[in-house]
Amino acid sequence: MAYYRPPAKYRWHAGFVAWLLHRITGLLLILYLFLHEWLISSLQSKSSFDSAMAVVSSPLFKLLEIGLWAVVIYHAVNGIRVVFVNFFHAAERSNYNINVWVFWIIAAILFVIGAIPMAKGLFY
Amino acid sequence: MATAIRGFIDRYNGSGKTGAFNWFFQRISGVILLVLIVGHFYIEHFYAPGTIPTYNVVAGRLASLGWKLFDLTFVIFALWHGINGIFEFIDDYVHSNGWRLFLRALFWFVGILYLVLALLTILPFSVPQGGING
Amino acid sequence: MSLAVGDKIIFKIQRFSSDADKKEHYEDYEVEYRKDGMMILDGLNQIRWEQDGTLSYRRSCREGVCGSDGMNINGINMVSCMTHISDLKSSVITIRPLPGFPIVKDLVCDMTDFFNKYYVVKPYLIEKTPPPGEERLQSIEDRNKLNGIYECILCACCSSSCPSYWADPDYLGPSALINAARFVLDSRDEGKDERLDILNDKHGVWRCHTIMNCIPACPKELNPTKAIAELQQTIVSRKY
Amino acid sequence: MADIPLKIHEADVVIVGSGGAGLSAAVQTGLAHLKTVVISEVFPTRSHTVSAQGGINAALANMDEDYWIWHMYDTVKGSDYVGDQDAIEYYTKNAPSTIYMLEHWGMPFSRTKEGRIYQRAFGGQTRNFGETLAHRSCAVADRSGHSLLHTLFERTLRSDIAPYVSYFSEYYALDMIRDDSGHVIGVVSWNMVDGGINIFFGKAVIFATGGNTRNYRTNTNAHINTGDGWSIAMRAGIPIEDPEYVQFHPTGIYTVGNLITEGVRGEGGYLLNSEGERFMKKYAPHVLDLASRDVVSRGMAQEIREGKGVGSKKDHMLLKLDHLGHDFIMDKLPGIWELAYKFTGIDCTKDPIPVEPTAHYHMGGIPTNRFAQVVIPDGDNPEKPVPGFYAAGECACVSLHGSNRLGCNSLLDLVVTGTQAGRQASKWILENDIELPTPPVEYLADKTAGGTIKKIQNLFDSEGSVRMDEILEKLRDSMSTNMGVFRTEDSIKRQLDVLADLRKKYKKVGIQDKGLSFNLDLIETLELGSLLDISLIGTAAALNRTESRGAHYRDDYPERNDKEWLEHTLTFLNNDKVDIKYKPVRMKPLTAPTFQPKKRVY
Ligand SMILES: Cc1cc2nc3c(=O)[nH]c(=O)nc-3n(C[C@H](O)[C@H](O)[C@H](O)COP(=O)(O)OP(=O)(O)OC[C@H]3O[C@@H](n4cnc5c(N)ncnc54)[C@H](O)[C@@H]3O)c2cc1C
Ligand code: HEM
Ligand code: SF4
Ligand code: F3S
Ligand code: FES
Repeated sequence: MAYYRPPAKYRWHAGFVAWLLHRITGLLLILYLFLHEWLISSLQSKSSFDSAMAVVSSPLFKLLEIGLWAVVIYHAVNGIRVVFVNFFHAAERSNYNINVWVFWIIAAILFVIGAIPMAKGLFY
Repeated sequence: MATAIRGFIDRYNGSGKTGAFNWFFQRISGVILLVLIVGHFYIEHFYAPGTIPTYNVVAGRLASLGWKLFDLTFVIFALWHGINGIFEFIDDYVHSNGWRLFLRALFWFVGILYLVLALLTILPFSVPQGGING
Repeated sequence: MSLAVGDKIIFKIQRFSSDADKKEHYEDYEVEYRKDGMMILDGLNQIRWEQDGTLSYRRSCREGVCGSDGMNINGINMVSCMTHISDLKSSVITIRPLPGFPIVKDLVCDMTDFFNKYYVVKPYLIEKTPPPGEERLQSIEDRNKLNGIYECILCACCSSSCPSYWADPDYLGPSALINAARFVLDSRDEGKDERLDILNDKHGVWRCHTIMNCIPACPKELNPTKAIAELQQTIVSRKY
Repeated sequence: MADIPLKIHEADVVIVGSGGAGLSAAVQTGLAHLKTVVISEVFPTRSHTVSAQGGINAALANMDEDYWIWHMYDTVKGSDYVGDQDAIEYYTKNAPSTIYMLEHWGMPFSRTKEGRIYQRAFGGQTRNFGETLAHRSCAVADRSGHSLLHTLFERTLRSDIAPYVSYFSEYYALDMIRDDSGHVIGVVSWNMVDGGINIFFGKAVIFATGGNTRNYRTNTNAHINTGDGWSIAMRAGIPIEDPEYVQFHPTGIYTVGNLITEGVRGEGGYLLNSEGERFMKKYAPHVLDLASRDVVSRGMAQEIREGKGVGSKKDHMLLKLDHLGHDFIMDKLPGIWELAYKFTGIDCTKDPIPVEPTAHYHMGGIPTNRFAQVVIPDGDNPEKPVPGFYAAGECACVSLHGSNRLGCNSLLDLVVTGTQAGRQASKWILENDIELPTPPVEYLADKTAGGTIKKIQNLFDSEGSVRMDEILEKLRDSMSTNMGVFRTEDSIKRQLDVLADLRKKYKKVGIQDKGLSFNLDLIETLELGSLLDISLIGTAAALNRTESRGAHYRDDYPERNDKEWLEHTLTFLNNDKVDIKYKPVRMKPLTAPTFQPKKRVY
């Protein structure tokens, strides 16, 4: 008899979203690292390095950098939450959902703290 | 039924590749990376907003062995952690043993390549070309 | 939205029969809200008995202890017999079979793989020393370690809600893992090492990404995520 | 409708039913290294044993002094003296070792401070022949049945047994096969998942198909408890013993039937009528609400009859426990709080729970002796074993429970009789050289299963106009009205008429689902047939028994009559006709002195 397995669909909730974002940000980060390293390694002379740096110091790249900071801080803070769940029982039935939000708020605050000096850089 | 299950059990036995170390190290390296990445961002982006990280600035910093070690550790941990993360992906979504093997090998290769690249990039920075002010 | 007796609700049910169909489709049924406290299962029975005898689903105890009737109701896995229609607060209720399993007919899935994974974790007490003539002693504290774990009814709501389980066909899944924890945490069990060796596998405990879909899915209010974390810690501290 | 596929399997032992009884048997046949097939309508851990709450009785004496003979006395008295005393002795004597065995297999019993198995008090359990309350029920919180069933299933997964026991879950037994000499050699079943007839041949067949009170409007039973086992046995010419005794549990939740355990009243809850009166003092002046189940149910039904019922229909009672206090309830009865809240929306720490006497358990069943062999009358011998046929658990009648079962005696029954069935069947197979018939498969299938296949084919082909739910609704309502706690000649005869009518209608029943895969319509329609069968024999037997005993109460004959009726009923069903015979009660225990019938007061 031919059974049939449609693709799985499920209602979103905080933990699910948190994991998905963690995946995506992790992937972005490693891809960025590859790119970043490759770029820098190809700039072995002072002149090429400085001209490249001038480009990446344009406001557009500064904005992208703030985005990078968001990605980093999200991944880092959520990663710490995962460690808390794994080792310190941070996923009781009563709090597992709240915890995700708490860590999201922490991530948002840290993001703003870091983004302010970076945003200042936009106006120099 | 019993034999079918026996075959099933064998899938979970004796593979030798348990994933325990990877899992554990993913957490450890994550926590270490937290320190390193905040440090990295601080030095590159917050410390002196508005300044462009010219070759000289970077090279000046990297002249000290401490910073060299810092950047190297950062790259090594990030590479390890990130590629480990990619292995997680592979285990989740790639189901044929052949593809799994191929992709793992590929990313081992990529990882080592980038490690060498990182060494070649960071180590030469120690000799500022044309002096710090040049 | 609040419901009064006599109101009509729409059940939007995913239909499929492996006899005839290639793809799923949805059918709408009008269900009468006949009494307060009416469960989804009562609504399904109403449809089966009064409107459409071809609708199939599993059910048995109708009080949330046998684990037959896990299904996806408005996007979340639950057992239908313990889900109040009024709690869903919607006039259209979408009912689908448990995600991630092959469908046999309508809301009935093929659970072979789910149970095979349960068998893999050696879900039984392993004894090495012969037991005494009477009962083995166990302190109240040791016994209480099993609370919140031994109540599992194998309804598959948790495993079927887990994106890791959907993605990796070899992942043991939260249900098999919480049942492994049932014995790993039992002070009378003498097979911890062999059981942990099975769990300590890329497709065992390490494939859990703490997604936590499994926590709200469990109708017995157990916590598979926590049980898995417990196992992970046990293995790590045993090794390192 | 496509052709119905056919498949044949062979084994040493075929067990039908994977509840506590079936699994206990499977463990034993597995230990004997016999190829065992367990077929069941549901996956093993979905069997209704999983619902039991209270516990499992054994005189372990973990809480206070206790002896099996006291347990035996209580059981005999509870049975209203129609329990077979040899079997009851065997059963109570073996209870402690049975519990230890379960503990060794991993059952997660609640514990005492000393680390021993925790035991709680339950209705009808006393010390020193009725003197004081006994703590005899070994409990796993309020999930004893769940733990028991899972433990037994887990036991069969261990490597010493697993290779010998195969499960065929979601195979629905249709009929059993007897060869020309009467030897039971197999079972015909329907593969519910993919469709198709599956025939299982075995040297011995064990029936453990569980309870059957789905024929009542409100009942504590699962959807699958429909009396298939009884019906199948009767179609093969085997009688059913004592079907007139139906236990009504006093406190099922009003209209839905889910059980509120006796423990609520044990902890100090009590029943109220519409006038706010604690009416049980009229019916059981000494122990009030803690009298045995038949007495309490009768008291409630009497109040309802007198118009003192609660609600707009004046048809239920209130179980008050809010005076125990919020903290106490949440500590001692959390499961009950949840059930009541889920099913009635009532917070029982504030308001009383609406309850009504609810059909719960059939004391009768397939007649067996204490070796779990099915026994039928043959000439002068009232108990001649049917070769190769064993029965255990709620579907069997040993008879341990006589006319009224005590709380927590059933789980013990499952394990003791199930184990017996497994052991005796193994012994029989290993000691006798039994040959399974080996003619060509088609011929054999035709000879044995031909009628069954035709029946199924007819259902698929028929354009039957009658829907199964009409009949079911009528059956459940009429059984509740006419064959409830109180019966009279009038009501019973009325019910016989209703049943005759329903059975006629059932012949014209049709199914809407004509597919092979998971055809629930087909299964429910077949189950309805079983319900009609068991309702008919129960009603017919109740008409004959002109006395009141245990759960069987006749308004027109309110007294127990030991002179004429100290005997077991045996009902045979031939087409639509019920033949009734009687057989004596085995009053002589194995070693203990006989407990002579006395007036039963609580
Ligand atoms: C709510 C409730 C609470 C209870 N509490 C207690 C208690 O506290 N203490 C106590 O001692 N007793 C209690 N009892 C009684 C006791 O639980 C039951 O009598 C006992 O569980 C019956 O077990 P069994 O193994 O005979 O059958 P079940 O567990 O009912 O199993 C029957 C098996 O037969 C199978 N089956 C049936 N028909 C077919 C068919 N046609 N084809 C294939 N398979 C079939 C089913 O799939 C199932 O596997 C309680 C009962 C109920 C309903
Ligand atoms: C800054 C601190 C960081 C912390 C605390 C952290 C933590 C974690 C943790 C705990 C996981 C495991 C998640 C799981 O198994 O479900 C993880 C996964 C991952 N991390 Fe990080 N990480 C950090 C930085 C980085 C960086 C810099 C990169 C990129 C180079 C990166 C890339 C990844 C990837 C690709 C994954 C896999 C994602 C997945 O499996 O879902 N992480 N991280
Ligand atoms: S853990 Fe909960 S959700 Fe998962 S199978 Fe057990 S009872 Fe069901
Ligand atoms: S949803 Fe899945 S990934 Fe882990 S926490 Fe639950 S098992
Ligand atoms: S029917 Fe048993 S859990 Fe719902």
